[in-house]
Amino acid sequence: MKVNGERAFAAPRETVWRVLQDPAQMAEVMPGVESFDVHDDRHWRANVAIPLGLGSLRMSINFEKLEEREPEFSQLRAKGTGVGALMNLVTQFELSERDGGTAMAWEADVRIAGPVGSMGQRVLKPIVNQQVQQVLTALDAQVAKAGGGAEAPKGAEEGLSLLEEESYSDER
Amino acid sequence: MLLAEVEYARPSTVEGAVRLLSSHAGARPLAGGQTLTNVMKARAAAPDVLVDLNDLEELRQISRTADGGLELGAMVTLSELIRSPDADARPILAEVAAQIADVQVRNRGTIGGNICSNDPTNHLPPVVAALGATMTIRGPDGERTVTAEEFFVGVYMTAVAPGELMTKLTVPAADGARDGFASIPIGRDGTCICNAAATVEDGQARIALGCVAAVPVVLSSTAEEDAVREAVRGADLDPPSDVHASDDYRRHLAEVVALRAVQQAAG
Amino acid sequence: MEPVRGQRITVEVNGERHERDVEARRLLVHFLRDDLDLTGTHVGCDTGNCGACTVILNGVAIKSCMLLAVQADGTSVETVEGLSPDGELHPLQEAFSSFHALQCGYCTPGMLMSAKHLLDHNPEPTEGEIRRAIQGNICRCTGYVNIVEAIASAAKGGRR
Amino acid sequence: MSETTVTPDQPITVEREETAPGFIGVNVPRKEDKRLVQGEGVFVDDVKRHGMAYVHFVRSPYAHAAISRIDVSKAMAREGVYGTLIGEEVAAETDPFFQIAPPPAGELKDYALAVGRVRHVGEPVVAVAAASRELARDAAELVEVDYEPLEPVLDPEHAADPGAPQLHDEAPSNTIWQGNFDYGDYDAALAEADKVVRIKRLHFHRFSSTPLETSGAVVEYNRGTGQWTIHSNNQFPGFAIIMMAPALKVGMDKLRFVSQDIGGGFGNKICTHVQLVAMCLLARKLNRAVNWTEWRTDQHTANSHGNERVFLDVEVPVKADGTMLGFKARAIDDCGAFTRYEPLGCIIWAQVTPGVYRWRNVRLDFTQVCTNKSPCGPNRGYSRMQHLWFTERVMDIVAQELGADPVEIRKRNYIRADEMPYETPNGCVYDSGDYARCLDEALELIDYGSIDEKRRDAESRGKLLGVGIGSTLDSGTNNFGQSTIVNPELQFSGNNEVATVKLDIFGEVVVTLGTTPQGQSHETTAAQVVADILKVSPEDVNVRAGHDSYWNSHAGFSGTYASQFAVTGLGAVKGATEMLAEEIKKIGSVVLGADSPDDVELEGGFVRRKDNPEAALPFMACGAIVNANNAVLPLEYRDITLNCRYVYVPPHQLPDKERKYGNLTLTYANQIHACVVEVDPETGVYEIVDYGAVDDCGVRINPLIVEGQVHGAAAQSIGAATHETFPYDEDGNLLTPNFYDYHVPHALDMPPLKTTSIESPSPFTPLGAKGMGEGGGAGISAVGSALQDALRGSGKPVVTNSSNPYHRVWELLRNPEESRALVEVEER
Repeated sequence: MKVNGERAFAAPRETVWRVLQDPAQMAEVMPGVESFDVHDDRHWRANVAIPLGLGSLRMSINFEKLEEREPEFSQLRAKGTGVGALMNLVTQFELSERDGGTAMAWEADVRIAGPVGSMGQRVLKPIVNQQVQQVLTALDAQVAKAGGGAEAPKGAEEGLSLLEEESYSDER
Repeated sequence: MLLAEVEYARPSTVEGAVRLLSSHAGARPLAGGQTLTNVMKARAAAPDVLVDLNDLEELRQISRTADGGLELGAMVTLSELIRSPDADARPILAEVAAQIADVQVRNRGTIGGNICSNDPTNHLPPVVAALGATMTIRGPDGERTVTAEEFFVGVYMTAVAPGELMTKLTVPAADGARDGFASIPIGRDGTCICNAAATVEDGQARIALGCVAAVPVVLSSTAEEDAVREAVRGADLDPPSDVHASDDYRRHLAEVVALRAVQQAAG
Repeated sequence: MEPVRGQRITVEVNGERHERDVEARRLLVHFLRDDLDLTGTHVGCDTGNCGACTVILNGVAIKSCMLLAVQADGTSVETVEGLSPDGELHPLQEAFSSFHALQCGYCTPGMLMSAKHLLDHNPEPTEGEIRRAIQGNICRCTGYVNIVEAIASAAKGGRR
Repeated sequence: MSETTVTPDQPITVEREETAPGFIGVNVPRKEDKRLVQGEGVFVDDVKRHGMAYVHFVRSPYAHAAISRIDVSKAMAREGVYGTLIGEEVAAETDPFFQIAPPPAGELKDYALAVGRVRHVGEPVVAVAAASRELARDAAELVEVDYEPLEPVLDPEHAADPGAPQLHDEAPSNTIWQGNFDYGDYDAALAEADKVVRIKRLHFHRFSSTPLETSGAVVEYNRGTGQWTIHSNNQFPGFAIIMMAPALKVGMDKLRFVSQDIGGGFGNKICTHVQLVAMCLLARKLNRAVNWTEWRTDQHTANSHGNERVFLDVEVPVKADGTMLGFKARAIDDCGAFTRYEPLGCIIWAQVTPGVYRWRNVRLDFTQVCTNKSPCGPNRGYSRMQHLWFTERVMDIVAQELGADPVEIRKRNYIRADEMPYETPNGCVYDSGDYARCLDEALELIDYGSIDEKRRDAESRGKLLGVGIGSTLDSGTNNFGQSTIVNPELQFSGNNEVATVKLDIFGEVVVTLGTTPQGQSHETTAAQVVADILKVSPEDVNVRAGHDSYWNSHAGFSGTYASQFAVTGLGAVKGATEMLAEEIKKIGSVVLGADSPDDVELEGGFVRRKDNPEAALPFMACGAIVNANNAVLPLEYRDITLNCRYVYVPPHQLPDKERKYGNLTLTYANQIHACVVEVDPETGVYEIVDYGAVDDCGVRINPLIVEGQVHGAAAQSIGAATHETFPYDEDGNLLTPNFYDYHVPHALDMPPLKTTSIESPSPFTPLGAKGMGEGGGAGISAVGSALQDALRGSGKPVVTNSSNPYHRVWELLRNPEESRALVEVEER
């Protein structure tokens, strides 16, 4: 499932870049982080309990920085394994300076498998959207903390959209 | 099919239930269990403690409010609601409850469970949203009452925070308002592909769409066909695609069921 | 009171009192099948859809795969084994056989319990009411035609 | 109330006269029912053994991945865990399963557990055995498996593309089998045609009959004798033993297959030999009985699915009068990740090459590919269903494009009753049948006469009404020689089934069968056949329940599959019973002092002299004499055992491998279905408002049981046509892994099913009966046909898919041109 969006921050690009590149600060942004340890500047690991209402989904997630071009582009892979689910996520963002602040064009390709998948897409897609929203909102706060207030979180809803639909083998 | 290890308690008072829920991280209320048990079978969720609400007689009451509205305890089963003479205060509730799943599930499944699980395909969330009903939540710091807009937070997520539980549903008196519900289920009375509830009063419609987002989408419009269609189109829905419907199809169905719900209400 | 991982429960099944220690996570259907060896109650799915595990709990038809055994503590349960205690077939069982309402027989116990629950509350159901009453019971063999006829016949005391 | 024309007005009672029983054709109540309605059947998961271990499979979450590491230590450390089994052990202790395909694909390695690589979501990777079901699953979650994901192959139409990922090194281009079938003279037919109708693509979807009882087993190993007892619900032990014994490197007699009651099979329980081998290895390794319960989600994700098949570049030469001369097409069949019963499907379809039509010129290029999806296997209507659906789609599309009446054009092209037995262009022989008459009966059932009235009435309610017709040829009693057409090296041909009938010391008649019924009432129908020959009542005939390969009634092809019991099973019962009757007469003639066995007859449990009915000997006495008092017998009669075994072998011959020509099966039961749908044009939501099914399976041993099969098969095809489908997402995850999203018809979904039947006895079978039960495919065609008819006023969309859920119907309504673009008519 691919998700993408645009987001505006009332903060200089360097500030946003620092937040996005600092594992410790990203830990603040991710939902349900219980522990977090950095192996090196390209690899880190988080144990999370993603709150799903009916009970939280425990996962241990390995992050790997795939590519970065300071201060505008970065790509990251996250592989999560847990009892209920497996997650593979590749996400990237592009920062550009826009009217005094920073614009972030981002996209993510999320793939979820395992028992949680057997509950059906009708719940998976909304859940992914939901988590993305929370990350973005938290990111606003984090950027604000790092200096420069964040814009109203409505920026999130604006850009959020599904890039492509599932292609069913019998749908063609 | 096999649950992970879990602890279990069946308190006999709401206070006891709240105490258990708030004193154990990872505790979940167990109502009818018609959703939670299945999610636990898949081990897609594994609560540490189940607090069984089935002994809480206080939550099984059905009563009329002074102004002719309806108060339904969260643990009232769908079958009890369907049979209750008091339910004719807002007949749509029983009418919709009778369309949920099957006899066995309705015998066990509860109003609170259906509302709190908030699976996007559930029947009751859009109904309570359209009727302007309120949910009462009890927690360690006492009781609060919230509207549907505040109550539904996301898929399987509501304003009921860890340590809290929903105790009752309060439905305002009709006062000349009339209600409708329409759905496109898979087969006859199967899971909803798309559904909508509507309340119409003096030509003004309040519509709540189900299955098209993480929470019911509430719209207002006049009861005329064009207005309703316009309102749904104006909502910029971004519904999920699944094996039963593409996002386009759901977007189209949302318009259809919204209109049908309004037309039923407008009678 | 503190939460427990398991407890001793007492359940009356088909008139007989059973006491067992069970884990909190054990489903009623596994309690009946594995702990009490009442294997007439079947499992056909893992999502509460198929109804093969239908039993009557305190007079109400439920799916025993969506109830923990500990929740059944102190209740009275009727299973298919209880329909013909003295070996004398229940009118529904007779009708199912007469009308060829079963083929593989795997859904039959759950189907019978749903039908019994219906007739206990509505002795003269219409075809529509019968179909609604067994909507939660999946049969892959019969297309339901003869099942509906059998239940209607049993309601009329074995006549068509 | 659903109407049925066969069910009598009174509850069934055995109608019989004292003198002439005549139980064949009577609705005798089922012997199986008493135990089943009381919950006293014994299904596999009801079997328990002391100290039994419960097994849970760790399954692949990936469609395609390399396994880089497996660590079971944490699981082993869990209290209550007895042991585990991983792919490396399986590869060391067993040989890969025998492959039906010829090389190169025939070289592919299929083991009981994934070895080094997983090829579909849900593929078993590790088996964990523990003291309880819950513990086994807990421990399974502690098993660590590292995967390196590989790109999956999901689209059969591009599986063979250059550069596509490869599932099996041994199967280049992911191609399992390819063959050209060329019958008659297609080029001449094309030249002779007045019109040519072309259809770019027709798609038959994946689904399965999803028996309510999932698969399972309880396996015991006897160290002393080195033999396994396998309590399972496998429905084709003959095949399973042939697959398992070589894999386990033991003789066939080391594998004892036992089953009593089976909760539906529909073909889906033929290919469980894979998991059964894992159970055998665990039982031996742990030296204790092991239980495997497959849960619903496992069943959907990793049990056998029905084959998905695409028909491309279809070409149909038609004469001006609507006569179709044949067809040309390219078929691509998707068998999933492994070939467990495949590529037999690549030839099985050819049993019904022209369908019910007089099509003499056929050219089909058939390719089977593998993909990273659940392996396919037989599913009610196996391989013929896909092809018959294709023939009916062709018929309706041609009818619509030429503006012909769908009833008239069918009758013009149907094979006629007076042409029976009819030899098809590929050498198959349709034994009997009257398709036109069946169609008339079917149309009668749905009151076709007043259909225009109904159409107008529907319109007045804003609905679009459509009528559809479908057909099935339920070919039965396979000639396994057809396997040599897919692989000339194979040494299989013919078919067989066995039964024993004996008269015991106290006079009981005891019957054992080689079959593994899953609801087909074999105990009852076998008793009817025996009763008629021995002149007793079916209640007096004790038919052993279930199957035991250690009984003397197990033959190479024993099992219950492919519509054949009424021919092979009952043929064996008839043969054995006639042998027994002769022996009883011999004893009787001696004891009663008659000159020869011809002077005595059987009657009401006695053998008596024809010339003096007073002189009679009860069966009990016969049993006692032979079993316990045989010195009284003259020496020449001492070879009488009153324990008769008969193997029925159908009159099959070897097919011509090169020409792919010959009689591939013995009988052809047929069904014609007609249905009426009402479509809501605003949503595409539709309802089947009327449904008629006509069955002709020759002589019906027990009409009520036959009718039950017709009901069930129709219900399954209605489910398949509407909501039942196994679609995958772009990562290879099954989107309908359980009954949440895989919606099977429930009681409110089913239309009233009206059924009737005609009887065209088979000239080729012992009882004039034909195998039946797989006739449901007709419904998939009928529903699609009705939808196309209903939508014709909305831009004439063409139904090109066998799966038509609401959203697809809505797409057809919204964009008819998209489907119309797939069809063109060339005027000559």
